[in-house]
This record gives sequence, C-alpha cells and structure tokens, in this order.
Amino acid sequence: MSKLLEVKNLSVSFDTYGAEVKAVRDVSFQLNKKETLAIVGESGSGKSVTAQSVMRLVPTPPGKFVGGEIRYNEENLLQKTEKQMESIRGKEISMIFQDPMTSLNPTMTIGKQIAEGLIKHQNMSKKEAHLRGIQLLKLVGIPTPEVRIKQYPHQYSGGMRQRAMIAIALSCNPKILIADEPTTALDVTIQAQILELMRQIQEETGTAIILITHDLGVVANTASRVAVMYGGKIVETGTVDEIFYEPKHPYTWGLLGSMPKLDTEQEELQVIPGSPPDLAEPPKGCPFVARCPYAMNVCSDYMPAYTSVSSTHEAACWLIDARAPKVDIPESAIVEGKDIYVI
Amino acid sequence: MEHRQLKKIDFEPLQLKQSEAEKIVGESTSYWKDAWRRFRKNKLAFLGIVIILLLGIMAIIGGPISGQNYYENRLLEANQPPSAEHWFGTDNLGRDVFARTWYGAQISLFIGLMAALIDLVIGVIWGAVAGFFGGKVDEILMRIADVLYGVPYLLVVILLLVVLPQNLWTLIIAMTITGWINMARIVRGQVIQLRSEEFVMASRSLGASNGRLLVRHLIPNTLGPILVTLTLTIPSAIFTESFLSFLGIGVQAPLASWGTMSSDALPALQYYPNQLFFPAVFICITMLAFNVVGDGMRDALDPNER
Amino acid sequence: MVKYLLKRIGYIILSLFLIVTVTFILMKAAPGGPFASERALTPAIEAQMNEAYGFNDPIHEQYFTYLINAFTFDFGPSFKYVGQEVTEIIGRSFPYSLILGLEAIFIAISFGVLLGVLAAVQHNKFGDYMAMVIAVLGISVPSFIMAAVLQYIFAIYLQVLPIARFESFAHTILPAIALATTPLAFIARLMRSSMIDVLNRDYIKTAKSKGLSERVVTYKHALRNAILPVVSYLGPLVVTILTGSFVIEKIFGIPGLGSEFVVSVTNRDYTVIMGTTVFFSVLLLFSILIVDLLYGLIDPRIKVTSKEGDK
Amino acid sequence: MKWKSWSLLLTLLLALGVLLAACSGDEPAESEDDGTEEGNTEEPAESEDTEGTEEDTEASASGDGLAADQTFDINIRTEPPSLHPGLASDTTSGAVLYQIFEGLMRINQDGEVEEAMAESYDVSDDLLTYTFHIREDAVWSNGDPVTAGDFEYAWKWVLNPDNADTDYAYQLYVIKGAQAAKEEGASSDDIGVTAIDEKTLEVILEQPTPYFLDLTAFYTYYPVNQKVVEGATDWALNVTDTYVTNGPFLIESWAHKDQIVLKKNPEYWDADTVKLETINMYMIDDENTSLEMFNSGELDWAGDPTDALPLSAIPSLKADGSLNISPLAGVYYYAFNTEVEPFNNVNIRKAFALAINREGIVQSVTQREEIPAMALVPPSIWEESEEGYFKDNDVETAKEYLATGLEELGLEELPAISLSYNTSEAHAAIAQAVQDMWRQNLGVEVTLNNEEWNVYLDSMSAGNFQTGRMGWLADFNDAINFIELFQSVGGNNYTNWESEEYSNLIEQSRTETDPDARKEILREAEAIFMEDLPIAPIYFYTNAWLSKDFVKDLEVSPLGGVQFKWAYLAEE
Amino acid sequence: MSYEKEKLLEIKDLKKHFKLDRNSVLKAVDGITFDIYKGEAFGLVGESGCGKSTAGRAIMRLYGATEGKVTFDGEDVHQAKSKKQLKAFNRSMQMIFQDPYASLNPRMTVKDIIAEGIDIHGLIKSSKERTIRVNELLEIVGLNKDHGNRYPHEFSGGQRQRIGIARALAVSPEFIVADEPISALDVSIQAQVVNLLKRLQREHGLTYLFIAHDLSMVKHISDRVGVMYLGKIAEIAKSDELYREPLHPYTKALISAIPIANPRVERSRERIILEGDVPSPVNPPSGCRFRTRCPLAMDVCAKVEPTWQEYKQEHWVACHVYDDNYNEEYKNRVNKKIENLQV
Repeated sequence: MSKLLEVKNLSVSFDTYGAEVKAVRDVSFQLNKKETLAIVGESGSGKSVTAQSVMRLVPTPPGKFVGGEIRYNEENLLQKTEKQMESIRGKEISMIFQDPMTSLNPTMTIGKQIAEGLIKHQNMSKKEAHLRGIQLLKLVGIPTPEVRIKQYPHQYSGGMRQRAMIAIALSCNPKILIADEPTTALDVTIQAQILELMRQIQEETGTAIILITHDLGVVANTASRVAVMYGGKIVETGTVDEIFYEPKHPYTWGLLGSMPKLDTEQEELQVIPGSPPDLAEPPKGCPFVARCPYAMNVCSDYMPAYTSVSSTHEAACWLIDARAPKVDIPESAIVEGKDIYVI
Repeated sequence: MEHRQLKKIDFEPLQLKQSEAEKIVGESTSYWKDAWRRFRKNKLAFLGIVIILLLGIMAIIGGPISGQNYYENRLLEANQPPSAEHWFGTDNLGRDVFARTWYGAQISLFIGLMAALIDLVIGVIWGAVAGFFGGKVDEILMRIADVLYGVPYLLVVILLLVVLPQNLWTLIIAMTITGWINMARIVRGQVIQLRSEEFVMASRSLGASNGRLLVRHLIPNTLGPILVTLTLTIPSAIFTESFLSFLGIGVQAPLASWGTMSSDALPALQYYPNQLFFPAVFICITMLAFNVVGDGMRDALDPNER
Repeated sequence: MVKYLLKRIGYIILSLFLIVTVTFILMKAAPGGPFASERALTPAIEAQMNEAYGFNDPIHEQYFTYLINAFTFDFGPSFKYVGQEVTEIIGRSFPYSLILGLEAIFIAISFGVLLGVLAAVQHNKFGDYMAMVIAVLGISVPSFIMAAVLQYIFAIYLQVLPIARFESFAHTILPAIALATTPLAFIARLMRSSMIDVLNRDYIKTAKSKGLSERVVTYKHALRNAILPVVSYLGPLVVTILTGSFVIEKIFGIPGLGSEFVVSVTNRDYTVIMGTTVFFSVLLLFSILIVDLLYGLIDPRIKVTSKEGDK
Repeated sequence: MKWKSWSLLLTLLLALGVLLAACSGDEPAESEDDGTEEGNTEEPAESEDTEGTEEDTEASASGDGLAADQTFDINIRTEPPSLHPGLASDTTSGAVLYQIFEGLMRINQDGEVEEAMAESYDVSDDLLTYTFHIREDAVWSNGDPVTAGDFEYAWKWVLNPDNADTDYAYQLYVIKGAQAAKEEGASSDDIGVTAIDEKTLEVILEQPTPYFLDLTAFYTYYPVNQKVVEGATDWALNVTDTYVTNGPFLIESWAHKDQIVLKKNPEYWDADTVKLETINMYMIDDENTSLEMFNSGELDWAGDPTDALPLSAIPSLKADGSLNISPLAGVYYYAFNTEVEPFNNVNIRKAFALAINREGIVQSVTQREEIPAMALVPPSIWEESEEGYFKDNDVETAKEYLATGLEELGLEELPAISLSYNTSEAHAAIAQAVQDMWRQNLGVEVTLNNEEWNVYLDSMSAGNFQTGRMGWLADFNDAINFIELFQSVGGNNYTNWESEEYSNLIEQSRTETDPDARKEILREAEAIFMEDLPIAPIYFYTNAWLSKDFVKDLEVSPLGGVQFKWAYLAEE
Repeated sequence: MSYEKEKLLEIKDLKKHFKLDRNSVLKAVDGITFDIYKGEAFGLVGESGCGKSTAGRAIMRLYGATEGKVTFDGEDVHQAKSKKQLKAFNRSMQMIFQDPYASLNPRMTVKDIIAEGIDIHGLIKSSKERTIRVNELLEIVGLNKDHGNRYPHEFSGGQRQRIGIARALAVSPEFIVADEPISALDVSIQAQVVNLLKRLQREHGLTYLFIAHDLSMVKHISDRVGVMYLGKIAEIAKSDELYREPLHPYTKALISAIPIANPRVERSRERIILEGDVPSPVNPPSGCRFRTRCPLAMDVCAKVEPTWQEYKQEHWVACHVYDDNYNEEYKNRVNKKIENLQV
C-alpha cells in the first residue's frame, strides 16, 4: 500500500462575524494509490473544508490554515506558492463539486471548459484540446459529443453536467480525484449512473478518489476506506468493512443506526439526539460528548486519542480505553452481511 | 495533549440532561435586532447614519444657532468670505450662507423624504397588489407600469415643471410621477417570491386570510428591500432636484435648496468659492451618507448574509 | 424570439403613444404661447400666426394631425427658429450628443468595469477602498458641479484642455468625462458587487481546481459572468447619459440634442418639444430594447429559454 | 497580486490611450462633415490657415498698428431665431443682421443717424414724404446693385398678411397704409413705399415721425435682393448662394446652434473702413463658460450686448478695472396692477415705489453701475432722467403714503403682496432684495412668484399679478418709444393704467414738428405718468462687457446693438 | 400495522397544469387516482420534477386543480365554497414543508408561528391559554418551552422542522401532507423527525401523505407507497410488497438504484441503471411516459397509454407488461428480459 497523499494535523479556521469557526481541527488521514477514500460526515463536520484544503481552494481570507501539513509527492502543499499550486490543480489533483448546476461556468461552452485544463497542463493546441474533449465526453458517456461539446451548460441536464464535470476533472489524468458530494444534488437513478461511471473510470485509470459524502449507502457502494468526521475531527477511520461491520465510535454507531433498513421492519429509527456542536466554540473534549449516550466524565474534558483497533482501523473514543466500561455495538448499528431485497 | 491522571470517576457515565442537547445559547435576537447589530459593525454605514442624523438636526437648529436668518438681505455685506459673524460667508444679497445652507437642508431633505414617501405609498401598494393577486390584476398593473417605465423620466419631469405652477409640490410630484415604478417592481418581485415561500404556504394552509398573509407575512418580509430602496430614493431625489435647479426649473426662490444654492453659486466658483463649496459639499456628504447607509442596510438586511 | 420582439415593440409603441399624447396635452394645457415675446404682438398679427400654425383648428383635429405627424416623424417647422424644420434641428444636433454620449459610455464602461474589478479582486483591501471612494464620490457629486470643477482645473487652472464648445477631440474630453462620472461610479459599484458575487461561485472554484491562474480565472471566467449586470445596466445608462447631456451640453456650449430639448421647452417651441421628446423617447426605448437583445447575446442562457424545446 | 492588478490598470489605460488617439484622428473629419452639412465648403475651424496666407497682404496693406490677424471672437449666446430681416424680432438675430445687412441709414459711432445705403434723402415740408437716393456703388454680395425696388419688395413682403412670423411688422406701421395692409386687408399698393426708379425710393408716412430716419436703420427696414429671394421661401435658413447681403460683412457659414462665421464683404461700398476680416460668433448659452473662454483668450469680448456676464463675477471684474460700462436705453421696472387692491390706490403705489433702495440694488445686486430710475425715459435719451421725479429710498415719505393709502382703502394693514417675475437669476435676486426692502420698510409680507418667461407673459397679460417685473429696451433713440408704451391698455402695458390726458399729450406730440416743443409735451406726459406711478421704475440699464485691450472702435450702441463696421484689432 | 379500511381521502384523476406561456403547458400532475385510508401513512415517491409535491399541494388546495376531484371525508375539497367550509378543511388538513429554512417566517417568534393556526381559527380565549397551548406543542415535538420567544434562525434544521410540525399540529388536524419533510436534513436528524412523525401518528391517530424521493425513508414510514413518474402514478402497493415484488420497470429501477449501506451487499449487487434523464413535463412522451428510458419498451408503449389496473390485490400498476392485450411471443421475450433483470 503506497501513500499518495498524507494529511497531517490539518487545522483550518474561518473568521466570520465576530467569531473564529474552527472548521477542521487536527485532521490526519492518508490516501493510497488507486483507492477510494470516503470521508463521511454531516453538514458542518468539516469534510468539504478538508477536501478543499487539499486543493488549497479554501478562500483566504476568511479562511486560514492554522496548522498541519498536506504532503503530496513528499512536498507540503500548504507551503507551495499559488503559482506552484496551479500546476498541481487539475493536473495532479482535480476536483468535482456537489452541484453540477452551479459548478460549470454558464457563459462558456463545455468544450472550452474542458479544453482550458488541457491547454494549460498538456500544452495542447486548441484543436487538439477540442478533439480530446470529444473523447472525454464520450468516455463519460455523453451521447453525440461532437454536438454536445459546443453547447453551454444550461443545455445539459443535471446528470450530464455532472458527467461533464467529471470529464473536466479527468482531462489531465490526475492522480487524485476529489469528489465533493458528487451525487447529492442528483436524483437516485442519475446518482446510480454517476456512481457507476466513477467506478468504471477508476478501474480504467487507476485514479485515487477522495469521496466526500454524507450518504452511507454511497460509501458502501464506492469506498474502499472510510474516514468518519464529526465536529471538525476525524473520529474513526478504517476499511469500508471495518466501518460498517465493526464500528468502534458511538457516532458511527449512531449514523449506521439512523439509516432505515430495507430488510427489517423497525418501529423506531435509532436517533442521535441533539444537534452538532458549534464550531465557533468547540467542546474541550470529544466533540460528540453532548450527544453520546455513552459519554463519560472524561469525555467532556479530554479529547480521546486515536487508538488503533487494527492496522487499518483507528478510532478516537474513550470507550476503547481499557479503563472504560465495556460497551457493545448497539443492535441498531449492526449491519448484517446480507440484504434480502436485491433485485 | 497532557493528561492529568485519569481516575475511575472519569469513566463514570456523564450526567447529561436531554434538554441540554437542545440548548440554545446566547440571547434571543430578532431579525431587526440582528440586522442592527450587523449594521453597527459596518463602521462606514454607522457613520452615515450619524451624519444623516446630524444633518437632520442641523437642518432644524442650524439657522437659529448662528443667530442669522436665511432671508434677510444685507446688500452692503454681500459676497463676504466666512467670518466670525457669517460662518460660511454671505451670498450676493448679503444673506448668511450658514443659515441658508441649513434652510436649504430642510428643503432638500424635505424633497428627498417626500419623494421617498410618495414612492413608498404608491410603489408598495401597487407592487404588493400586483404581486399578491397575480394573474390578470398583476398583468394589468404591471403592463401599466411597463408602459410608464418606458416614458423617459426626465423629459416628463421637465415638461411637467414647465407646465405646472412652479412650486415645491409640483417639483415633488413631477419627480415621483414615475419614480414609484422601481419600488413597485421591487415589492412585486419580493411579494411574488414570498408568496410561493413555504412559510406563506404554511400560513395559507392554516386558513389565513389574504389580509393576514399580507400583514403578518409578506409586508414584514419585504420591509428590508423597501427600506433599502427608500434609503437610496432620498439621495437620488436630492440629486435630481439639484440637476433641475441647474436647468433653472428646480426649487424657486425664495425657497432655497442645496441644488439651487450651488447652481446659483456656480458662476461665482472663481470669485466666491465658499458660496458653492458649502452647499455642494453638503450635497456630496448627504449623497455619501445615504449611499453608505443604503449599502450597509442592504448588507445588514440581506438574509443570505447570515 | 420574434414574438418577444413584437411584444416589446408593442410596449414601445404604447409607451410612445402615451408620451406623445401626454406631451400634447401638457403643451396644450401649458400657459404661455409660443408667440409670446418681449414686444407684445398686435392682436391681428397674433391671429394671423395662430391661423398659419393651425392653432385655430378644433383641438381633436390638432391632436389628430399631430399624431399623424408624430407617426411619420414630421413635426413641421420650429416656431422659434423660423423656417427651420424640426427634423433638421434634430438631425444636426443629434450627432453631437451621439459622439459625446458614445465617448461617455466608453469612458464609463471601461473605467467603471476596471475600477469594479480592481475593487473586487482586492476585496476588503486597500485597492477596494480606493476604488470605492472614487465610485462613491462619483455618485455624490452632481454632474454640473463636476463639470464646473473639471473646467476649472483642466481648462482654467492647468490650461491643458479647451473650456467649451465642440470643435476637436480635445474639446470632447471634459464634457465626456463629466457626463460619464455618475454612470462610471455606478458601474464600478455594480461591477464590484457582481464580481464579488461571481468570485464566490462554484464555477470559479471549478476553474481554479483546473489549475488556471488567478488572472485567467478572474478575467476569463469571472469577468464575463460578472459583467452581465453591467450589460443590463446599459439601457438605463443610455438614459442617464442622454438626459445628463441636458446639463453638460449647456455648460460646455455644445449644440446637442439635450440642449435643444431644454431650450425648446423654455421657448415653448411646441414642434421642437414634441419632436425632441418623441425622438428622445424612441431613442431611449429602442436602445433599451437593443441592450436587452444584446444581453441575450452575451448570456447564452437567455437565448434558449425563449425557444424552449431542446432536451 | 497587488502589482498585477495595477499593471493591468496601466495596460488598460494604455490601450485606452491608443483607442482615444485613434478616435482623435477621426475627429476633424467629423467636424468637416458638419461643415459641409451646412452647405459650406470652407472649414471654419481652419481659419488659422487662412490667417497664415493673409498675413503678408494684411500687414503690408495697413501696417499702422493693426494686428495681422483681424479675427474677432465673440459669443452671441444662442442661435439667432431668424436671419431673415423681415422675420427677425430679437437681439441675437439683430446682432448678426446689423453686420451683414445695411438699411437706408445707419446709426454711427456717435449715435447719430447717417446715410448708409441711401446716399442722400429729401424730406417734404409736411415731414410726411421721404425720398431716398440710393448709392450707385451699393451692391449686393453677389454683385447685383441694391435697388429701390429691393426695399419696396422687402417692406411689402413684411406687410403681406400671408407671411406669418413677421412679428416686427408693426415697426413699419409709421408708413402710410402699412397697418391697414397688414391687419385690415387693404391693398399693398396703398402702402406708402414706392420705388420711383432704380435708385430712388419714396416713402410716405402716416404722420410726421421725427425718429423715422432712426427707424430706417433698424433691421425690419433692411432691403432684400428681390431677384434672388423672390419665390425662394427658405432663402434665409442656411448660408447658401441665395443668402445675399449688402452689409459690411458676409456670412460665411452658419453651423446652427454652434457658430456663425462672418467675413469682410469686399463688395461693400465702404469696404475701406472695415478692418475686421473674420468674426466668429459662437453660441454658448452658459455665461460662466463664456467668461472663462474670454479669460482663456478664446473670446475677445464677453458680456453685453450679445452675451451676459455672470452676476457674481461683476464685483471682481469691476475691482480689477476690466469691466466696461455704457448706458443702454432701457428701463427695468415693477409694474403694478392698477386694477386690483391695493395697487389701485395711488398712494400705495407711491409708497411701494419709494420704499425701494435702488442705489442698494444697483450697487450690490446688479452691480453694473446702472442708474437708479426715478423716471421713465432713460437718461441716454433725456439727461433730466438722472434726477428723476422722486427721491430714491425715501422710506419716511413711503410710510406716509402707505398710511394715507391704507386709510383710503379702509385697511388696518396690508395683506401679503405677491411679487412676480420670470425665472432668471438676476430677476430673482432683485426680487428678493425688493421683497426684503418692502418687508423692512413697509412691514409688508411679500411672496415671490416666479414663472417661466412664456407663462409669465401670459399671466401678466391676463392681469394675474399684483406687481410684476418688466423691462423695456428702446427700439429707436426717442422718448416716445417709452412713453407710448403706456398710452393704452394692452400690448406692452400690463398695468391696466390709462389716462386720457396722457394719451392726448402723446397724440399732440406726434404732430409737433419743433423738437423742443415736442420734448416739452412729452416731458409733461412723463410727469403725469410719474405722478400716478403705475410702475415703480428700478433702474436704467447699462451695457457691461469685457473686451481684450486690442479690440478697438467696437461700437456698443445705447440701443443694445453692436456694430463691427469700424472695429479693428490693434497690434498687441 | 392494522388500520381500518375507511377512505379518508379519495383522489380522482387529479390534474394540475401550469401555463408557462401561450403555447406551453407544464403538466406537473397529469391524472392521478388513489385513495388514502384513515390512519395510514401513504408514501408518494418519485424523482424531482415528477409532480409529487404539486400533487400534495393540489390535494391541500394550495393549488387549484386543473381537473379531477379530491374528496376528503366525503366532501369535495375543491368545491368548497363558504368560508366556514374552507376553514374546516384547513383545520383538518395540514402540511409539513420541505425546507426548514423557508417554511418559517423569519420575522416571527416561534411562539407566534406555532400559534398562527390557533389564532386564525380562534381556538383559544386568552393569551395565557395560548401560551399554555404553545408550550404543550413545543413539548410534544421535543422542544424547550422557553424556545417560544426565539426566532427561527436561532434553531438548527431539525429543530426548525419540529417547529413546523408543531405548527401543523396546533389545529389538531386529521390529515397531514408531509412534503419531503426530511430531505433537507442530515441523516442523524432525519431519524429524529421521522420518529417524531411516527410517534405523532400513533398518539394522535393521524393520516399522512408522505412525499419523498428517498425510498428507504418512505418505506420505513409508509403503509402503502405510490410511485410517480412524470405526473402519473406508475404503481401503488403496500410498502413491503412494493419493495419485495415491484412490478413496474420504473419501480424496479428506482429500488435497484438506492445504494444500501452495506458494503458486501453493494459489492454483490447488480443494478438496473436507467439510461438518460427524465423528459420534460412540458413535452412528455406519448403513450407510456416511462418508455423512453424503459428497458422493456415495446411498440405499443409509444402508442397506447397503459391502463391503471389492480394487478394483484391492492397492488396497482400502469404498465403494458401486465396487460393481457399484447401477444404471447412478446410476453415471452419480455419475461425473459425480466428474468435477466432479476439477480
């Protein structure tokens, strides 16, 4: 397993009206070649900021990098100049965004938007870039790409726009693709199309993917490893199976439990009471303490350390501490290895 | 992370009240309170408000405190530079420019306020009715507005001013004759947008009458844009009046607005710059103040900003 | 598209009809005849004049002839400038206003956009504040004061530019600047806020994520989108500039359409008033229409919504 | 980042500069277009070139202190409404026509009537028939001789009822049968103008008119070239081949609303006297701008009679001694509406008239050294008028009159009085000053009411005023021009005041041939008028102007005209 | 789950068309027929733009129906004339909205928002009573009673949604249209709201029309589910049955497209991925609306609109595949295709 990208102790804050919102606090993870790392969390958990930090797309100000490093190719991206970053963005690391309706420039043809990166990074001529653009559109499954390439985004449907975004992101064969909630704004049937497309593309190109999502279904479908974020921190990381079948953190339990199951008749869904912490004044200890049914006195004062459960699995929870009372995974959070309605 | 020695008690379950999780900290802030807080943060806009208030106060007390009046001619003391007696100097009839400046402020501000008020009344009613009832009513009202909007504003103002007796009210009416359309459009747009907002639908589904919808839901929520528009109408009316004054059809003597004062003093620019300087500077300051206040208000009242 | 155009032209015609009628009514209602002069006319001569100019016809007949005249753009001769045809007057004065207006529009747009972009790119930094100070000042100073100050500084004090009249390019600089100041400032503010807005859009992030440089992102992606509100302001801009010329032409002694209008109004030169009013209105209404069409050209989204039906 | 945006600004500026430079290249072509549009082949703006070529000839020809460049720049404010002598009825048109046409007589530098187109004239003993002998060398600019027929044609054209816009036809009414022809449908053959032969013109008057010769210098009396003009209705609209003149200057180009260029007329009979080669008449409406242009040397003359000086500039201009002032035969007054209370009472009128501090107004408001008017006829016509009939600013007497008046009216105190004037900076200033004087001296509240000129005239005619500002400038240099204003109600008499005695005196004066006796009669009439005071005279006008030191012999007449015939530019 | 089979609501051939301009009509709802029984939760699913929200609003009388009939408790909702009648409907039918940020008037306090229905219908006599009632409602939805004096923007999404529920409950309705009440919420919050809705149904004997695009949630909360596509209902069945034995090819595709939060299942699952996007409701396809994307499309589908038939007991479907009117050979071919689709 070879490391492609390593994020170490990243902290990012935003200055807003009168307060400093600590959106990402001391986050570390790594991305290996050819894998799909899913970062899961609710809105406000800091997952998007983390992703944008890797691209250095966090607007500064109001954002600021408080600490940590992002290592790519043995170099800290946070120390690169803007100019140096430009040669990394799009070429080494590229990104697709949540809303395909707003992430394409409405006044520029799709062809031009694809060509830009090619011209910049691959020194292609306009003509070459155009031809490559047609290829790319074909690759992402857009019918009649010769016609479509000359069209404007508003002439595309939502699904097609996301395909076009993927074409743009893939145009320079990046090593890493960051997909920030790529299917959230799409309908289920279109979501299936896009996820399928991403899987295919990964198979063909071997691009490592960071998938940001809040949907555990999508994670189960696509990811090889998972990082669960809560309150600006990663609370648990592991392979997809470890997270789904042997989760260690009560938040992960809660997440899994609150998903309705198609296979069982539950009267009640598992609830995580309350709402996420205010990151302008984050809790001193574990961010989940206020909503954790297993919270202990220590949790409110001290942030639990990351504890390895296996070589690939870590969690930050005091429950793992030997001194803590033994707590089993609640039944609601148990994901059985099969599902009855498979069509 | 330095830990103190963790004890057994640290691993006892934390006593958390259920309600704790639902706790909302901080004092309750209404929209207006919040907007005001944000507005105050904008130092420039706050300064603008202070300036407007000062101008308003001076417009009322400015004349009296100088001990001069705005109308008394002292032909022998004409065209004096600022002095201890005449703080801003005197004009060509020997009248005190300081007193006249504040008298002009009264007229200018009055014109601005009246123009804004008329815009407000006609524009809000027209726009709200069109937007709220929609359909044919909207169609007819907005077509009328469209056609009127096509009428070149200043042409009509000038024509009207020449035709009607020249007095302050004519001026105000002429200036507002098509000025309200902008307000009507803004209000209509807002109302249409709000009408399909879920909270209005919710109220409708509760059986709220049209009156209730308008009073409780639509109008309070359009107030922000209305206020902003008003804030910007006032300076533009003052501005237009000065424009008309220059063409000789603004406020007529013996009334004096900043516009007439500065256009009267314009020829004297080289000789008695003080006569132009004071009214002109106050026009600028007023424009500036209202503009920054308008901008500040727009920012403070913009729901997207929160 | 054709339907839209027809609809718009329909409104224009309706507006024009309204303007034409209102002007007629106002002129008829107006106290003070066109023949009033320092030396009172003998009643017999005045009667002859009224007859010659058709003032003795019944009012509806006058209105009707007037409507036809307005429609065919034939307003007859000026009352004041004996024998000069209104069309001729407009024909000779309009080029001045046009040149001046175009220059002013050019100045207003180029510098306004530039200032706005600068401010947006430097958002909340020194450049922003500087640009906005200029912009707010531009909005705050009435154009006649601006014109006088410009004359004073450049023509009288520095003596680098002529004071007035319209003889060479150098003559047009000061009036064009004076005319452009207010719209320039307005455009700068408009541009700034729309640019700030656009720079926060997702597609700017997309462009950045492609590795495009700040400059390319700003000028290729952001500018085109941010300039759209400015384009839609062009209609009102034309109005501001044309009506602004009332004052500027007077101060700078330029025989343009604006000064023609103002003079005709004070002269009660009915035919010229009506001619200039109708011409101004047509000009304004159509330039707004053209601007709107232009807007459709620049913003690809608008074109297609009007011819629905693609997949 | 920062420097990038600034460098961008610079590049854009440069680009703009290039663009502007490109534009300026096109610019002359633009104005050339304007030139040709006006039907003129020569480019006015290129006058400097012409100067260059003429330099030698000019210098050698005179060489006596004349500047090489005899180009005179003046502002005439507005477009002349008509350059047709028969249609013109305003000072601006007059200012141009005086230079390019010439009547039978001309008012010379000294204000005297002298022969112009007419070489000589004979007057019959009954003072009713004038026979003019036209110069042999009087020719039109196209070379045609000026004939008696041209005069007859021109005058009769004006008196033809079919020709509208002839506002000043009444100027010709002293001629026998003129009014009848114009207004009562009498035959034009009965008009007392006959071309006896090519060069002899006989004019028969209605009654003896001592100022008739003065009148013949007025533009309504100018001839037109019948040959060219007959049938061409719009000959005077633009400068074309049909625009044929007979004055000291030719009109070279007329860019409407912009500029008129006059050139010396080489065909003029007295061409030797004419020194100026070119006169550029600009039309700049803004008095301030024109003053600035004078200061920067773009104009050689600023102010009256063709332009006006900004009021506020006058004190400093006076202070630095550059202001020239000459009398103007005109009176500025407030007319009382003698039909409505309280001004139907003569004592009230007197009170108001006396309570005005004319000296103060003249000194501080108008500031052109106008003469306070306590009489009707200007001192440039009657020297006695400098004295006047009452004392200026006689507050005490005014108060007495007021008391008497109030008693007569049976009033305790006066209600608020409305003072009307037409929109203008100067009128407003004077009105405000008077308002304050009446307030202070008589304790009367005065409301100001201003209207735009055309409206104002209507209101005045309709009698919708209590007291309103008016003015009168002489058409010709005779007291009767002022006195007959108030002979009957209507016309220019807005006061509704009439007096049989007054009227009789005027009629009496018309037949009186002895000048001194005539003056006595008219003085008597004036005295009656001043006793009744239907108006409160304020001041007698003056001309106030600036001229460059090198401008010589430019004649500003007390009648408000200006003649360039004798003017020249001296070497600096 | 048992409920009395008493029809509370009958929807018959309901149509709602929006006129866009002179010659284009958006057929948002184009003839839907179904009943809702007293005490049940009826789920309405479909992708965005299928008309499900419009249907809900038309049923609520928020939109006047273009055609068709809605009968509530035996009375025609759209025919109601008198103010009294209208008010009665308004009291017995309530609605919960999608966007917790847009559905509460930002200028009103929570107390006033909740009490609005009470005020309109004059349900209380004194302000003291009003406060008591509001506090009661706040408590029902799990909010603190001192939250009453605060403004909506001070609440989190989940809390706001609960305020919306309290507002609907204030007039003690019998029937509630829940228009995507949870789609804007985070997973952990969704569970809170869903549980609350279920609890209220139990405790107050409410009937729901639950509109959503999230099939798993719909299945969880509903007794019966209707699937909408382009303004028409494709299939209605009991929720278990619908998931177990979907009939309509669209339902099948929809169910198959839901990613399941179970990696192993996801890995082994074959899904039907629909081609293309949903056509515009302005110009819907002829015949069966789904035919353009249907893997089973036949010639007849373009020509004839499938009939709405009760294929099994209480299982309605509109699809030619279940129509006996086409030839045997075709049937076989299709059956084969269907088999292929089942894994």
